Amino acid sequence: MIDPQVFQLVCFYAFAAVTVLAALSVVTLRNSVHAVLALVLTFFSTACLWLLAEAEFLAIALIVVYVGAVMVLFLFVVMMLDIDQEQLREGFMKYLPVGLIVAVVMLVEMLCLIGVRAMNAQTMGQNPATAAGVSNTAWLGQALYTQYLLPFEVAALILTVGVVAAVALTLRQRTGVRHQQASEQVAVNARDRVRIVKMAAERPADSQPAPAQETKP
Amino acid sequence: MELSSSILLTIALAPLVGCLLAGFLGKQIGRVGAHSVTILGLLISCGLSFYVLYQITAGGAPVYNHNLYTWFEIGKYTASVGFLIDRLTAMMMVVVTFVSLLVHVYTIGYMADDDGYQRFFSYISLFTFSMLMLVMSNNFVQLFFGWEAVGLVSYLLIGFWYKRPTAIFANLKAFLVNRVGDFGFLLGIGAILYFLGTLDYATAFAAAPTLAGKTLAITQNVHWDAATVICILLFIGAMGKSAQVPLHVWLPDSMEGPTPISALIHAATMVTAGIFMVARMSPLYELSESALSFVLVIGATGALFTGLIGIVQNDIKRVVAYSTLSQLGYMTVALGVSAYAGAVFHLMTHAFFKALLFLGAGSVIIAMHHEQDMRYMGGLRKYMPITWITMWVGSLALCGVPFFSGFYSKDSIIDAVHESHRWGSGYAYFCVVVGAFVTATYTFRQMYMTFHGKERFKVVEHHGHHDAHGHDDHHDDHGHHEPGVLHHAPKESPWVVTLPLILLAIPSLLVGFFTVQPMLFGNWFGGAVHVSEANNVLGEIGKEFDGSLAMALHGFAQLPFILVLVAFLITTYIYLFNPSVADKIKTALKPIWVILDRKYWVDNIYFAVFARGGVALGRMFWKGGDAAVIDGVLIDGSASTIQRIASGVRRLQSGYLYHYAFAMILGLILLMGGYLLVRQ
Amino acid sequence: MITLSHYIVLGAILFCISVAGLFINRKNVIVLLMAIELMLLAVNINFVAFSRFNHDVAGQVFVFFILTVAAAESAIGLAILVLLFRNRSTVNVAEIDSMKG
Amino acid sequence: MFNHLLSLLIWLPVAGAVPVLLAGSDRPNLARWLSLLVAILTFAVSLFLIPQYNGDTGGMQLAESHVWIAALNVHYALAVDGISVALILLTTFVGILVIIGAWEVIQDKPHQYMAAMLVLEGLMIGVFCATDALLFYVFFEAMLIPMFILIGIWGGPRRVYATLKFFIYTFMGSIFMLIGLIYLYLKAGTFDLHTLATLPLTLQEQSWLFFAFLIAFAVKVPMVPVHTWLPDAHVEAPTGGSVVLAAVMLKIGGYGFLRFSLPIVPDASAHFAWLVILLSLIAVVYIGYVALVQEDMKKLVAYSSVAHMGFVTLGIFIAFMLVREQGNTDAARLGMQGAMVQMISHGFVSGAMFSCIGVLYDRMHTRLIKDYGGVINVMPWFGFFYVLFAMANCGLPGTSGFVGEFMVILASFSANPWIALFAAFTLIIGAAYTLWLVKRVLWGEVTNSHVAEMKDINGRETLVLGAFAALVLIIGVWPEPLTHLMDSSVTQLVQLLAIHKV
Amino acid sequence: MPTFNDILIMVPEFYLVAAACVLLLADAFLPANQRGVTLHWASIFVLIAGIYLVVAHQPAGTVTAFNGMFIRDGVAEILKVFALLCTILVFIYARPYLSDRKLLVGEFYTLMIFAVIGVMLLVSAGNLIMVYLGLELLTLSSYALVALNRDSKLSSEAAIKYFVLGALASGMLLYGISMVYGATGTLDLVQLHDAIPHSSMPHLLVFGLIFMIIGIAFKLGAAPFHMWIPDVYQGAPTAVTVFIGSAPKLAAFGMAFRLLAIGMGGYVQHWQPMLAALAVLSLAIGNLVAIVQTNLKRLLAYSTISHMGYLLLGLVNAGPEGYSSAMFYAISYALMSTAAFGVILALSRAGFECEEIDDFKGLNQRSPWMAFMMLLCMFSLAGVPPLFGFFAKLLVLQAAIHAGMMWLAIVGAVFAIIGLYYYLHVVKVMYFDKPVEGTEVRLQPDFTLRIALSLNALVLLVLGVYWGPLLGWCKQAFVG
Repeated sequence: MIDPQVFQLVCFYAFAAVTVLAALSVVTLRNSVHAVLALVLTFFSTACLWLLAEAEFLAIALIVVYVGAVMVLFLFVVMMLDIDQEQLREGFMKYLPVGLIVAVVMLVEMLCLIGVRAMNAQTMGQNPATAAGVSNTAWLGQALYTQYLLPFEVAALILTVGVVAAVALTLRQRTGVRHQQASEQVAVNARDRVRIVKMAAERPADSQPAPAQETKP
Repeated sequence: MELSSSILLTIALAPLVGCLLAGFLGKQIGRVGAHSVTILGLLISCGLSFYVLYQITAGGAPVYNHNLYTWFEIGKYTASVGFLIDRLTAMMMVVVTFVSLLVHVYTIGYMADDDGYQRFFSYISLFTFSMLMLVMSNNFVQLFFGWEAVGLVSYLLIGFWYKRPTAIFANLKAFLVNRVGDFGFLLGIGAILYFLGTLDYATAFAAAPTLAGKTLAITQNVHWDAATVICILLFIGAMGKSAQVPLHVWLPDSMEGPTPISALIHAATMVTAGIFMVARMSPLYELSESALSFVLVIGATGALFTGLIGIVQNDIKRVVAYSTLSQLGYMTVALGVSAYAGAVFHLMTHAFFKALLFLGAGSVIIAMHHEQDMRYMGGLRKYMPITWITMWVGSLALCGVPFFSGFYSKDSIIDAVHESHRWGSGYAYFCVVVGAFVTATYTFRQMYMTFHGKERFKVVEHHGHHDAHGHDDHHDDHGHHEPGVLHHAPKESPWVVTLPLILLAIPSLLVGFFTVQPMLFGNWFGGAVHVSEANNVLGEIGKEFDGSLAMALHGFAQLPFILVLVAFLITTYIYLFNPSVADKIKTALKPIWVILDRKYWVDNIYFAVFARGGVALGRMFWKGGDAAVIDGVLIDGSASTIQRIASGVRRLQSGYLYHYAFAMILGLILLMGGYLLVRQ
Repeated sequence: MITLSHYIVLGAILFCISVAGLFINRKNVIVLLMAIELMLLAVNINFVAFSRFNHDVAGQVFVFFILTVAAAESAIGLAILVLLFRNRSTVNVAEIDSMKG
Repeated sequence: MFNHLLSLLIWLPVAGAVPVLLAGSDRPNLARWLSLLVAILTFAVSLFLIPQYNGDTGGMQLAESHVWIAALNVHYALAVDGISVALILLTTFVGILVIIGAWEVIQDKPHQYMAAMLVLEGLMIGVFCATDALLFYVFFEAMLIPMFILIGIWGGPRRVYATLKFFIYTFMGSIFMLIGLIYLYLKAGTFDLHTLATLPLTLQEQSWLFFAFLIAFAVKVPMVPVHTWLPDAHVEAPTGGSVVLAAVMLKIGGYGFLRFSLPIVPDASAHFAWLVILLSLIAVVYIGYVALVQEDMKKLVAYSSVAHMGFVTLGIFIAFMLVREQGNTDAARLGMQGAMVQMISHGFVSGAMFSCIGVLYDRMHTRLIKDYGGVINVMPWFGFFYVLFAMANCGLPGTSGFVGEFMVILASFSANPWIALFAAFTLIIGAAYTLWLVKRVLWGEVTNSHVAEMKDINGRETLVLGAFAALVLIIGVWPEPLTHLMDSSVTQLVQLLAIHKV
Repeated sequence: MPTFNDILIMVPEFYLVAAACVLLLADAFLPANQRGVTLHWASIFVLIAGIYLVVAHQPAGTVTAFNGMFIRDGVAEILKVFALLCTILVFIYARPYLSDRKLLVGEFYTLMIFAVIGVMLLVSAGNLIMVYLGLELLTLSSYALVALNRDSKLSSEAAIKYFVLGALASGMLLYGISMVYGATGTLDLVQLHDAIPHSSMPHLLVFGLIFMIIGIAFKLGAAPFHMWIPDVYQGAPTAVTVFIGSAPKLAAFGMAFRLLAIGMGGYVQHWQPMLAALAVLSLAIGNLVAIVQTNLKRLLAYSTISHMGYLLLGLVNAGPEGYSSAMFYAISYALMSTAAFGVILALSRAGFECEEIDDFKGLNQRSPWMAFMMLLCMFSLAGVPPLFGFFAKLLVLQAAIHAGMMWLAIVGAVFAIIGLYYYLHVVKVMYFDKPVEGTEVRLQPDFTLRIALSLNALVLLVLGVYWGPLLGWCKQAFVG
């Protein structure tokens, strides 16, 4: 029987390794589509790590929201933009050493500062959600809708801004393309649309017919 | 009877009023108006001066010493404007106004054709005012005012013909050399204020004995005697004004000015201001043997060596100018042996005969159509007898021929030097005695070359054209025409010129005879001049004095007169009978002649060192200091360094996103690294 | 046994990878955007770990918000990217340097 | 009115600038007359200072004080002593003359020129009145703006270089003073100069502050070696700008020493007096030589200004030697008075010299000495004034230029004969550069046809030069009223010198 | 649970959110010919009313809402007032510029208002989450605004640079927050402050602090986290640049204050030297590189960097005096930069961006009033009395000296001299140079713009003389 803790550790290392490798691929792969897919893999494996930490809601949310929406958006854009993939990676190797040095220096500094050794002693202990007698989702939800109500609303605002911004930046009103114009439709008046013209039942021989008034703006 | 200050003010201000009227309203009042107002002013001034002299000497008026108004008053230091009228002052006032008056009159003739007629009168009246302020002052500030003001007028008058390059060079030179003297003078005043705490004569003289033992720290270890410092500094001022070696160089050049000026300023009055000042300061000078020795040596050197230059001069005015330098040396020598009265006495007689000589020379110059070179003269005596005779009177006075006024003053000085035991008096005695010979030599040479012998000029009649044109701008074309060629025969000058000559000839002849007794030996100056008992050489001579007549008769047997006689014989032989000898001597003594002709190269050295050197130094400071170091390196240098750094830093902003990100990450790494470093 | 340090070190490694990715990548803007996502992921891992190990809900709440904001941010980022591509026909980072100095 | 006399003096010209500006470039004559009116009014108001200020008691009088910034305890505090009164009178007087002087000369945007002048005048008066250090600083700096514009718009060909140099130099100097003032404020909790004067400070603190003040005022005076902005600024400035610059603005440096260095850091000032004295003497000698070889008239006069201002700093700082080493307060007063008189006199003399050069420049449009020669032939009246001011410039007795230098040299002899020796050297070198200038410009034959065509000064120019001449002579002949006006204030300053703070 | 009182405290924010939504809808449904005018005036009105609400119902002292998420205190109030004020000015200045370029779209107004809401939330944040969200609300809106001119190459380049770097910065900020959270277990700023002394992992805290400082420095634009500033200022439409230069700087100060003074107040000894280093670097880089600029917007961008250096001088004081002086500085800078960019906007017209320094040649001859306005701005930015900018500098220098950092004040002084040069250069170009032929200036005829701009510039003079009340207000905010 494998000690569950050892199993967890093995799983952690496995997923962590996948995460790191996938993350490395994200920044090194030549093909953007591949990079996006590697990122997806990173998210997946991270989600698994979060599951190990019993943060189930966030793990699922990561996959649903991130992989399901954001990454798809990325893929969409990558494919939409017709990018010459080969040319984009030229000279990559030239900067790799610098990048490595900087990354390693930074990592060392960060780890020094974080003081990893002190954290070695800290184990997970009991799941706080379980301790509270609820599921992780409920535990999170309760906090979110009480304590963090204001941020929650603000997040909504941010999403609105995202929408407005994205629309403002990318929506093209191409002339010649027929599409709805809500404001004009609302603002329109029956009188502007139709004009009732009285006319004689018969066409007089010496006069042209009155031109029909088309008021489509 | 106390002198009234309104009289004194009138004396001083009358010429100033004349000056202002002639100067500012010159156009309106015209030529006649200009000379009328100025001469009127001078007449008033001169008349009142005689009155004051009379009051002081015979009228029993006490010494006048009052302040008119306060110039500044700061703590215990006050400076005022006021007058001190004692016998010395009164005598000077008379000399100044009298000579000035005559010069005014003379000018009417001399400047008759000049465009700057009114301006000229304005200047000389201004000069008279300034000179009166100088001599009448009762304090050092006013003295310095007058001192510099006469310098200003001298500057203006030397450069009167401002179109002449030589004139405007000479006036600049004169002013600057005078300023060197004033530099010392001002420091001297500073020293007086420091040691005596006052700028007032009377207070300062009263406090003078306290100077004894006081010293001035020049460096940590060197301390100079206070009185010596004061006196030498003051005397440096006198050296400038009275053209003592080595500050004598401006005086010969000042002959660029119109001749009346040479007579008034550069012979009779202004240049003697230094002598007057030292005499005035006699209570201070008496305190310092060293200073007086200094004065003595300087004066003696000037008396001999400047006179020597006079021998080789060909310009009639320059001869007189060098003679002035020499005579100023005599006066200074007199000061140096504490014979202040002798100096002032010589000052007075010299004022008369030297003014006479200058005006006479001017008269000759008029006759020669502004030709000043004696080599183109000769035989003028028959054309201009009055000038000839009066000039001879002046010349004999200058040479110190007995009975003439110059004899009494000059011989007394030589005697005084002989009597003195001051350090340097031996050298001085040698100088003044040889100087007598030299004086006679150049004087007779000048007289012979001018009035006697063959006519060395040609008269080429130029009718019509000349009258219409030549006279109008005669001083302009001076030097342009062929030397020695005259358009008219020389003729005697008009009365306005000759009258002053005659009026000056009289005192030149007589004044010494009548005044030598009181002025030199009779303690005529009273308290105005202070001589300590030990130094009283004149008193020693006075013991043997038994009347002017006896003195003159005795003079014939003295060494100076013998030297004069020798000089007379030599020059008579050379210039009257055998002119070629002059050239032979010249060739034989070529090196000496060159030295004298070049005036010992003093001018050249000064010009090279101070003028060119100053300009070179200035250029070095400017280009090297201001432009190169301060502006170039410090200002523009730092500006361009900043600019260069900025251009460099600017390149960091490469436009590339990854560089921007890199910068942020670098910042992060540095902040972390910095913290890690500090923590450990 | 999984300790806090495991997660934190993983977060740090991811952070460094994303940082390195930001500037060794000189051609493709899209990769930059992805590197940023990686960085946020690193942050999220930290938060989740701290939340779990400190028994505090705030960290996970924060992750929730970060996910939300990141979504909006990606939308805007991609929109800008599209604009950029439209205007310049390239997403090459090395060519986006019309403003410098 | 008398309660707010100083405020009125400051703000009258500043406010007067507004209608002048509004007159616009379309109505230049209106702008000219308006500005003249304002300037004359200001002068008239400033004349009230003479009866209002009690010269016998001294001290700061006519004080006004209102809280300005309560949070920093900054006050709008004004007051004057005798020195300020003299300088204010100088300012208002020169103010009129520059406006008259610019009458026809400034054709381009005269309304802006006049307005800038008036604002400048008001601010300069403010500097002389302020008794709050921050208020002083504000006026001190704000002054730069109109001057910057004056030189920059109406200046010569290198005006931009010159005006930038002027501004940056001065700013550089004053910013360190600002730091010093902040430091003082933090110690004392106020910017009030009187309080600062009584603030105890260690010698080390004083030394730092001394150098902060020194750099600010040394630039303004200007002292060697931070003087090089002045020749450039003068050469390029329009005549009026040069006149104001030389006549008033430089004085603010000297004034600053009196108001800041002396009372606030007396011990450091005494400690470093040798340095200032040395720099002053270098200014006299070194700058004298530099002036000698200038080819541009304005530059020459500018350098001579530096040399003359050397006497101001010399006079102020020998007072320390005299008081502290010899206890000779009378000589110290003499030196300080000399410095003050020199400030006033230099205001007139240099203003007049620049006006003269302006007269020539307006006719020939060149300031190079070699382009002139024989000017006296065609402009005799101008020549009269020129020689007069030249003589004043080289310190001829009877002109104002003499009085200050005389006093300072006398006082410095009491301090140390060597100082006097170098100071008195100005007599020679000053005369040399001034009269050589006169020789080359005025005397001689007419050198070229341009000179031959020059017209003598007109009525307006005569008025300006005549006014300068009158004051130059009056002060030269009778300086006592001026010294009396400042005497009690100078005495009090000298008493301050004797007080040791450490 | 939140109560009505919580909502009452947040009335201005809620009101603005509601108004923004209304405007958003109005934009969609108003007829095209009325849209521009209506939105313009409506937005201005909304903001004016916002100011009223901020000022009117200011409770005494500090109150919090939503479990400490939101703090309403004097600091927040002042910053909000001036942020709103600046935004109003931006609206007025921007309109002719945008309508000339067919950019006057409803999104501009809504995004701006959202950004201002972000500012307001940020400066009122009582929790690290709120800091993050407020910041993101502001920056996301800003990204979009920078890219508003969709057809401009520069605009999109600026936007992508801004976006990438901004995201990087907020990533770092988050990383720091996560560390601080890990070390203390709380996100609430006040609790954080209390927890710091008891933290078992002080290094982790400092580590987090460093990352948070980077976030702040980026937002301020302090070197070396300034790289985005020049490009964004230049590339963004000037109407947006003027916004970015004003209200977000106030927000950045607010954020710095909340994070450093309130949250990390116990670690002053750690963040003080870091800020000092950033200040020196900002002063140096900002002032030096500005000298060599030819584009006025870029020049002002570098000048921003240097000004942020001065602002940091105030912050290093780390006391009420320092905070108030830094806030004063932020306000003064916001007003000055609004006015300076306002002049650029007023002089730009269709097809002509008046943004090169050479475009200002001889401005005094063509439009003396505008030149005078710009002159006031430049001298104020340079810190010449009696203009507003001088007193701001005075206060921060004083704060630095009071903190015992005389050396820092001297560095500030030295760079003020260098900075002076390029401000004077602008004045020189306007006043001393001859106008280039054929480039006559046509001023935007918009009346409100002229009035507002004149007031804005003159206020620099007025506040330069009468700045006591404002300083008093700022000081009041930090008392207690």
